[in-house]
Formats: sequence, C-alpha cells, structure tokens
Amino acid sequence: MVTGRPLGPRAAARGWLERPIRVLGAIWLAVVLLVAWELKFRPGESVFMPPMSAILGAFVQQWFVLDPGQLFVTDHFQTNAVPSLLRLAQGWTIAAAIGIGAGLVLGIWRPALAFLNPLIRFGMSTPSTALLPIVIVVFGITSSMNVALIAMGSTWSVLINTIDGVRSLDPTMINAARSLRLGRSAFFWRVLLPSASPQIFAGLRISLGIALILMVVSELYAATSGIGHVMVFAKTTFRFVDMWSAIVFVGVLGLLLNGLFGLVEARVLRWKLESSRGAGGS
Amino acid sequence: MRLQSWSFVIPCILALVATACSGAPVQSASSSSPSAAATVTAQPTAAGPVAVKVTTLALCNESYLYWGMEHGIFEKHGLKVETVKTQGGSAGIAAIVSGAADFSFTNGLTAILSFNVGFPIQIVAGAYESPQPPKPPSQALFVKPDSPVKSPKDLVGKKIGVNELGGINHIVTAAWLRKLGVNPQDVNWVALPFPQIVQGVVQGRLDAGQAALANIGANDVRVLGDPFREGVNKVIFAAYLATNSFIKDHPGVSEKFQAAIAESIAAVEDPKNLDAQFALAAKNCGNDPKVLAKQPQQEYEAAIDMATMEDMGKLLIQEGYLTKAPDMTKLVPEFARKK
Amino acid sequence: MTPLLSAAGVTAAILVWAAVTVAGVVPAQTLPGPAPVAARILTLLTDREFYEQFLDTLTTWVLALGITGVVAVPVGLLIGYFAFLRRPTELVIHGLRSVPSTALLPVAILFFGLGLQMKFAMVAYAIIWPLLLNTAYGVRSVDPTAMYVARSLRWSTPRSLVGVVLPSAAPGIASGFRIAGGIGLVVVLSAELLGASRGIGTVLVRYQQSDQPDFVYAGIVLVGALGILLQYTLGQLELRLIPWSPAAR
Amino acid sequence: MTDALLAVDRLSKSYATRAGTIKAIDEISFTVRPGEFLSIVGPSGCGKTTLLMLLAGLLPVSGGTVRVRGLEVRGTPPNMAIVFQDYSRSLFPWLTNERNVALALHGARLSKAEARDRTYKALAEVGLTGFERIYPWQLSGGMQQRVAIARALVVSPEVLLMDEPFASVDAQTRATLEDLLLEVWRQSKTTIVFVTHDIDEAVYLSDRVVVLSKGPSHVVTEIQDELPRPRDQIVTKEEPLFAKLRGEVFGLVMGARRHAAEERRS
Repeated sequence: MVTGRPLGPRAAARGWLERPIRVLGAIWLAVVLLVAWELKFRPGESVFMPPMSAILGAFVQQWFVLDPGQLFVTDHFQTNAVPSLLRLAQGWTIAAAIGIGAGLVLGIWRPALAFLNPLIRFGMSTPSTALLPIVIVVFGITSSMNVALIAMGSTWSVLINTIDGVRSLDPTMINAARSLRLGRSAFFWRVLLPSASPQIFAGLRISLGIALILMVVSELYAATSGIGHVMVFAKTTFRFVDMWSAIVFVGVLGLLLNGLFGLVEARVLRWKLESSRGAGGS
Repeated sequence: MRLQSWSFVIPCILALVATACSGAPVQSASSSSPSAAATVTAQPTAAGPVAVKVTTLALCNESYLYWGMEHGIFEKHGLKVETVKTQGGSAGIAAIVSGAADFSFTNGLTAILSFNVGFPIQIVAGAYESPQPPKPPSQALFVKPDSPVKSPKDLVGKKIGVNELGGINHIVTAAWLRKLGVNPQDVNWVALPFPQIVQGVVQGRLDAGQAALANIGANDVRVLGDPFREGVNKVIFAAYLATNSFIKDHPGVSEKFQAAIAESIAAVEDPKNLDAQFALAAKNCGNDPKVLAKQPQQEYEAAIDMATMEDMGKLLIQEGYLTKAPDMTKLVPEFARKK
Repeated sequence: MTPLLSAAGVTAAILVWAAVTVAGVVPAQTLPGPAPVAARILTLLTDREFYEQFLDTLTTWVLALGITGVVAVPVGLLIGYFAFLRRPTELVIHGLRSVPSTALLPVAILFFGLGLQMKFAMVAYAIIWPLLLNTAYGVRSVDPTAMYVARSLRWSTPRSLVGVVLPSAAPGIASGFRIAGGIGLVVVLSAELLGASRGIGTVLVRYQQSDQPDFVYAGIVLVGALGILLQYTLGQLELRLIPWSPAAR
Repeated sequence: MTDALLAVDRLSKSYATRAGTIKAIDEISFTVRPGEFLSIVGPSGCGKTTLLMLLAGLLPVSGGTVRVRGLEVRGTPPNMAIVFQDYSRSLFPWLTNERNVALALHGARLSKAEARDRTYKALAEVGLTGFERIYPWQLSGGMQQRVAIARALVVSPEVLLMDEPFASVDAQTRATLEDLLLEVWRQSKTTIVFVTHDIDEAVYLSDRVVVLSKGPSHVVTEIQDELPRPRDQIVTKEEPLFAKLRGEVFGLVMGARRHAAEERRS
C-alpha cells in the first residue's frame, strides 16, 4: 500500500477514539523533537540554547494575551508581527501576480521566452539580499523596500512553474479545444489556465516558503520593525530566549500558512487531486 | 497491517537519532566541561611559538594587529597569530565559544552583555577607546547639509541609521539623544552597513546616520555632534575576549597576548612609524593610505580601565539593557587591568 | 533562432542597465555602469585569491548538495513509503523549513565554527526540506501497478524501495535537487555575507565595506553566471541519469 | 461531385525532420455524401489519425484540399465536430460533464437557458441523464466517451469526425457504444467519418469503407457496404455478406501492409 490511509480500516472501529488517535498520529514526531530538546538543553546548559519550555513560555507570553479587546495579541505582536505579515502578504501577492502573468505570456509566446530566458536564470541565481543597496535606492527605507525584496525573491518559482505548466499543455487538449472553435479568451480561461493550474500552485507553494524566509531576512537590515528586526536585536543583545521565541513564531506561521494554502489548493484543484487518485486506483 | 509494528520502532529510532545528533557538538560548547575544541588550537609546539587564532573584522583601525604580525612582535612574545575573519563582534564570541578562534575582537558593551547572560568569557586585552577631548572627534551623528533637522530634538520620529541594532553605536547614540532630551524610543532605528548609512543620508533616504568620520570621508554632510564624546563617558570600542577554559588551559598565553598587543600599539603610535602604519592598514582593509592619514587617530589602549568598565555598566543600565551591572572584576582579569 | 534571441535579450538588459546609470536614475555609487563592472569582472577572473574563494564557495555547494542528498533521499523514500510517517514528518518539515537558516547563524557558528562546516550546516538546513518533500511526493506518485509487480515477484520492502520506488520517484527527486541547488547557492552566499570566514560572499563584503560597488556587482554577475552554469549542469545530469523523466522527453 | 458534403482532393501531408522530409499522406482523394457513414481503415501507423486531423483542419495541409460544402477547411468549420480517441485528455478534467459539453456551445451565443437545454438533451441522447453535475473522471471509460460524443452532438454537426473512438474501451462496452452511435446517427442524420483499425467495427457500422495503404498512405480502394439496416450485433455479424466484406477488407489491409514491406525492402 503506497498510498494507504494513515491508520487503516481498524481505526473506524475505534469510534470516538478515532479523532484523538489521528491527531496523535500527526503530531507525535513534533512532540518527540520538542521533548528531546527539553531534555537535552537543561537550564544553564548553554546560553545559546535555552530549554524548550522557556522558549515556548516566552513565545506565548510575548506574542499572545488573554484579552479579547486586544484581539488576543500583545502590543509586541501589533508593532512587529503585523507589519511583517502585511509585507509578506503584499510581497507574495505581487510575486504571484507577476509570476503568473509573465509566466503565461512567456509560456505562450516562445520568442519572448527565448529573449528573457538567460535573464530569468540569472535572476534566480542572484541572492536578493545582495541587491539590497539598489532596492534601498529605488524604494527608500520603507516597508515597500521589504515588500520589493520579498517580491523579487519569490517571483521566480511562480514564473518558472507557470511557464512549464503552460508549455506542458497536452496536445490532445489543444486539438480538442481547437475543434470546439474556442476563441482566444475562452481557450485561455477554460483550457490553458486550468490545465496549468496544478503547476502554478506548486510554484506558489514554493514561493510562499521563500517569501516567508525573505520576510525575515529583509528585516534583518534596514527595517524599523518586524519579526526579523526583533530577531536581530535579540541576537546582538544576547537575549536568546527572545530570539528563539521569534524563530518559533516564524515556524508556527509557516505551518499555518502552509496549512491554509493546502486548504485553498485542495478546493481549487479538487479535480486534479481526485482524478489522479481515481486513475491510480483503477 | 505489517506496518503497525513499524509505527512503534521508527519513532524510537528517530528520538534516539535526535538526541544523539545534538549531543556531539554541544559538548564542545558547554562551559562546564573542559573544552575539547579549545585544545584543537593554541597548541604549544615543542620549541616554537604558541599558535593562536584571533578574529578580525578587517578594519583599518586594527592597524596595530597587522603591525604586530608583520614586525614579529607576537613571535617575540611566543605567539604565532592567525587571523580569522568574522562579520561582527557577537559572531566572534560565538567563534571563541565554539573553539573556532581563541581571541575575539569585540566591543566592550557587547562583551559586558554577553558576560551578563552567562557566556564564560573574560576581557584579556583592550584595543582602542573612544577618543575624549582634547583629542579631535572621530565619530559623528550627521544629516544632509540642507536637512530640516537643525538640532537633535528634531530627530523625533525620524529614521536614524546605525550599523547594528543593540550594538555599541546604537547604544551610545541612544544615550546621547537621551542626554539631549530626546527619548530614544521615539526615533526609528535602522540597521545598515556603514557605507550604506552614509549614502542613505546623502541621498535623503535616511534622516540621519551614525558613523565614523572615516566612513563619511569626502561626502558632503552636516555633523550634529559626536555621540561618543558628548553622550557618554569614555567607552571601550574594541577589546579582545577569551573563554574561561582557554585561559585556564593555556596559562600565560593571554598575558603574552596582552603584552604583545600593548607593544604593537606603542609601535603604531610612534610618530615615525605613522606612514608605514597607514600603508600596512590600507593593505589589509582595502582603503587608500592617503585617506587614512587624514583621519583622526583612534585612542589605542591595551589595558582595561576598570572605571571605564563601571561607566559602561551604568550606561547599559540606563539604556535598559541591564538591570544590574555584572561583577567587572570577574570579567576583566588582573593582568588586563590598567594599573 | 533561440540562441540569437537569448543573446539579444542579454544585450538589451545590458543596454537598459547602461541607460539607467547614464541617465543617473541610480547614482553610480550605488549601481555602477556595465563598463566598469565588466572591467572588474576581468580583474576578478584573473585574481588568484578570488579564484580560491570561488572554489571554496563551489566546494561547499557541491558537498552540501551531495551529502544532504545522500541523507535526504533515503529518509524521503521512507517518509513517502510509510503512510503513517507522512503527517507527522510534514508537520515538522513545514515548521522547520519556514525558519530562515540565516536566523540560525549564531547557533551554527557556535556548533560549527566559521569555516566550511558552518556553511555546510547552513546550506544543509536550507535544502534538506525541499529534498525530503520532493522525494516523498515522488514516492507517492509511484504507479500502483509497479508495486503490484514488485509484490508478485515477492520482493522484500527494501528491494521494492530500491527497485521500484526509487526509480519511479527519481523525476521528483531530480526536481528536488534543482530547487535545492538554487536555494543552496543563495544560502552559501548569504552565510558568507553574514558570517563565514571564506568564500565569494566574504569578498563581496570586503568590497562593500571599502565602498567599491563596481567590484561588488562584478562579483554578483559572476555569482549569477555560476548559478546558471550549475543549473545547466544539474539539468544535464538529470537527462543522463534519469532518461525516463518527463524533463528528458 | 456536386452532391459531396466533404470532398478530399489530392490531399498530401509531409513532415520535415532532421533526416529529411517524410511523406505521411500521398495524394488522397475521396468524397463523403450527406448522411453517409464512412469508415477509414488501414494498417497501424498508416497515418489515419493524421488524415483525420487534416480533415478537421487541426493540421495544415502540405498539398491538395479538404472542402466541406465546397468551402476549403482552414480550422474546424462550425458544422463539424470531432470525437478523439483519448477521452481522458480530450475531456477537460477541471470541468463537469455538463460544462464540458456546454463548452462546445461557447461560440454559439445562446441564452443560458437554451445552452443548458441543449446540453442536457445531448447528454440524454447518449444515456447520461443524471450524470451532468459530476466530473468525467468519476465515470468509466465508456461513459466518458459518451460525454465526448454528447459534446460533439450538442452543436448538431453536419459532419462528425471520429478518431478510433472506441479503441480504449473493453469489448462489451464497445458493442454498446457502436449501437448507441448507430442510433444517434439514425436520429440526427449527421454524416460520420469514422477512423478505426478494427475491420469488424468498420464493416459493422459503415455504408462505405475506405482502405488506406501503409505510409505514405494513399487510398487503396473503397468498398460499398450494403449490409441491411438496422444492424444488430448478432444478426448482422452472422450474415454471409458480413463475412465476405470482412474478408475482403482484411485482405486489402494485409495486402497494403505486405506491399509496403516489399517496397521498403526493395
């Protein structure tokens, strides 16, 4: 069973236990790792590596508060996490728009792809942090600078995947669409875009991960607030519990974003997921 | 169903691997055990000098180090220096704790902060301090010539570039603002490398910046003041740290290092060596010797003034980085103190 | 036709770059024109020290990609093969991969010093996640018929993993390596820019500190060129090693 | 010739490859009358699919013409529909059956209600009432091909081109689909050009069978198929004429193959 259900049919018989067992089946590894950290790094063992309990305690205390009036988040969250999240949202949205838009054009229009291909490959291999000085000149030391850096770094994977998705459109599908005399716009919206969408989503997923990383990295320099700002300040003043608490924040954020993305993807690409499962099973 | 048996074995294996993996490197980093890593370096060879690794930021200010290496002063003291480049003083501390280096080139405030949170380190030698009057200023808080910022009070709500958040320049500039009646919290601090601070101010992307006059060079700026002279008492700009275990396992080496630094400093401060010093520094930091000759000299000092240490502790308390100053006598061993 | 258009594209980009600098949109201190940068590229290419640092960066990249791959592929096969491992590992992977390896730099220096090991650790941390995920996804795309064949031949689990699952997952693994290769180069450079003691990144920092942007951009252009070369090499390797991959069709 | 609905005149197709120009189709000519059921058979690899793509205007011709009602075909004309062999790729997996069928009406500028009526009617004609809202990949292969046929019928085409439509389904399903197709043909009075490699199928369905040679293919001969209609899977196939026609076509196809093999040897 390559793609068996996680727990097999016996789970169904367990009735009300099924849910807790499923949750446990999903989180045990994370728990094992957290406990291993806790046991390994006792208080005072290492300045760099505080015990996990201290990190998680600081994480909850620094970012969250039991006050509905504050929307359950601390001022620290408001002044640092909110700007970071806004930058991430803007940067990634721009990357997605440019990546998908340009990718569709380049996927369809071969000469343009040939024209720009070396530049795309070059852009992909250039660390976007090395372009910081230019980005600062163009955007100033503002949130748009971070947004630009996030967008510049995370566009490539969307772009490349969209191009591939468009170019791998099945010839039979093209013929079928032509035989139906679909106009340009109908062909684009009803055939080309949906058929490329699994690849586009794969690119978007990769770029979301990159965007999150760049969100932090872009705030290490030239930012007046943000999670990266908190991280670097904590690091240089040797408050390692605070640094780890910010790192945990980013990790949890990554999990949440990935989960959310998965939900959206499962909805939009239902046909893809289920049709391939059906084909595999028959 | 055969998989069911696996489901118990694999977590156990993973747990074992996880603990085993993290076990190995931590040993060398922990303070209590005799440092295995430190013995890798600093091996006294039978007759020859002791090899020590010293971190460097490749600054022009480190001219005494280049001088000492070039002119055999370290060898004279029984040491063979190898430099290890790091990007910042806190990376240097991580480097000596990990055993990748023996002496870390770090500023005094960072040294106190790291000591305070429990890093097993001591200051074994000074390097240079902030010049006090009557010496000419070497640092500046500056704005564009036509900037609307006329006095430090106008900086409220503005963006000030400093090279590192929580670093010495940031802390001292904040103290300077506080002294002039501006709450440092009301200013937006931006971390940028020095050349970009200068360009940022010149191009109007930053409202103000803090950098050494050497960094500003010929750029057209208006200086509001020198936070290091007007904001605080003398601070130790750069010093050398070693770990407790290194000092214990290599008796006498730190003392020799301190003495060699002192002798090198005396050599570079000798007026007849000035031109040679600039040439040597320029070679190592990639600057023009003529430019260096025009810059104000650093206040080189290989011995640590305990009064300065106490002042720096108070500064950190004032700026909210410490609640109580650590015991400076534990941070600075007897031999490194100014007599 | 294609190479001609590509050359035209590069030429156009250089012209735009020249126009931007000549027009003074961006000051020359921030972005020097193509001519001085080209001159510096020549200087760097004939500079023995730069060449050594270049090799250092390349070595780190090759080692990290190779060794991380050797670890990640078998682990990824297991994660993909045993369904009960999927969710718990994905949870951990998605949590950890979001943390920028540059944020872990102080810890990496503490454990591994300033040399090759530290850079290696930073790169390995950044690239192991796409390798694991792509390998596991590759395993899940194994045709069930192929598994039935293996079972009908009474192959053991390890033998099926090597004989059926690995080759079927190979195209997925290859795309994992392509992603990892790209990320890897960026991370080696970041580690060098931020903390390491050797590598092209340290050269870039030195030129940046001494305010010589022409050298900095010459370095960046060379790094970009290296990236293109490495991606091309990985693509060729894929064609040779996995002729049944969709990329080879 | 004037009464021909579809006229193929000295149609040629060649491909440029690295090894030089390869001729796939060499001056094929035939005509199809309105309402006729014409099958095209030939040895495998003889370019049947290429020929169909040329008829549909989906490939550019290298020489000769294809005319529908006297108008030269450049791109699929509005009164023509095509059913492809590979239903899993000619149907769009991201669209429900209803939307797949309705897509054919896209250019027709119908009101929403009318488009929906026609879609449901077409699906009903192929026996798929109740399956409108689900996706093609949730159906068996035979039922998916019915969706493809419905999509072709929904535009009420004058000419229906079918490219080995039943090649990928099992034998029982194939028989059912063949009879479904005959019923649809009888009711709609459309003209069908049916490409197949299955000689039994060609003889069972057609009014006339065109036999192609192995590539570069040309028309070997045309055979009139005057088996009585309505046809029946058991009765028709037991007729002596069926066996005779079958043997005749089989001989021609095998002959075409042998012929090609000899040509290659010489």
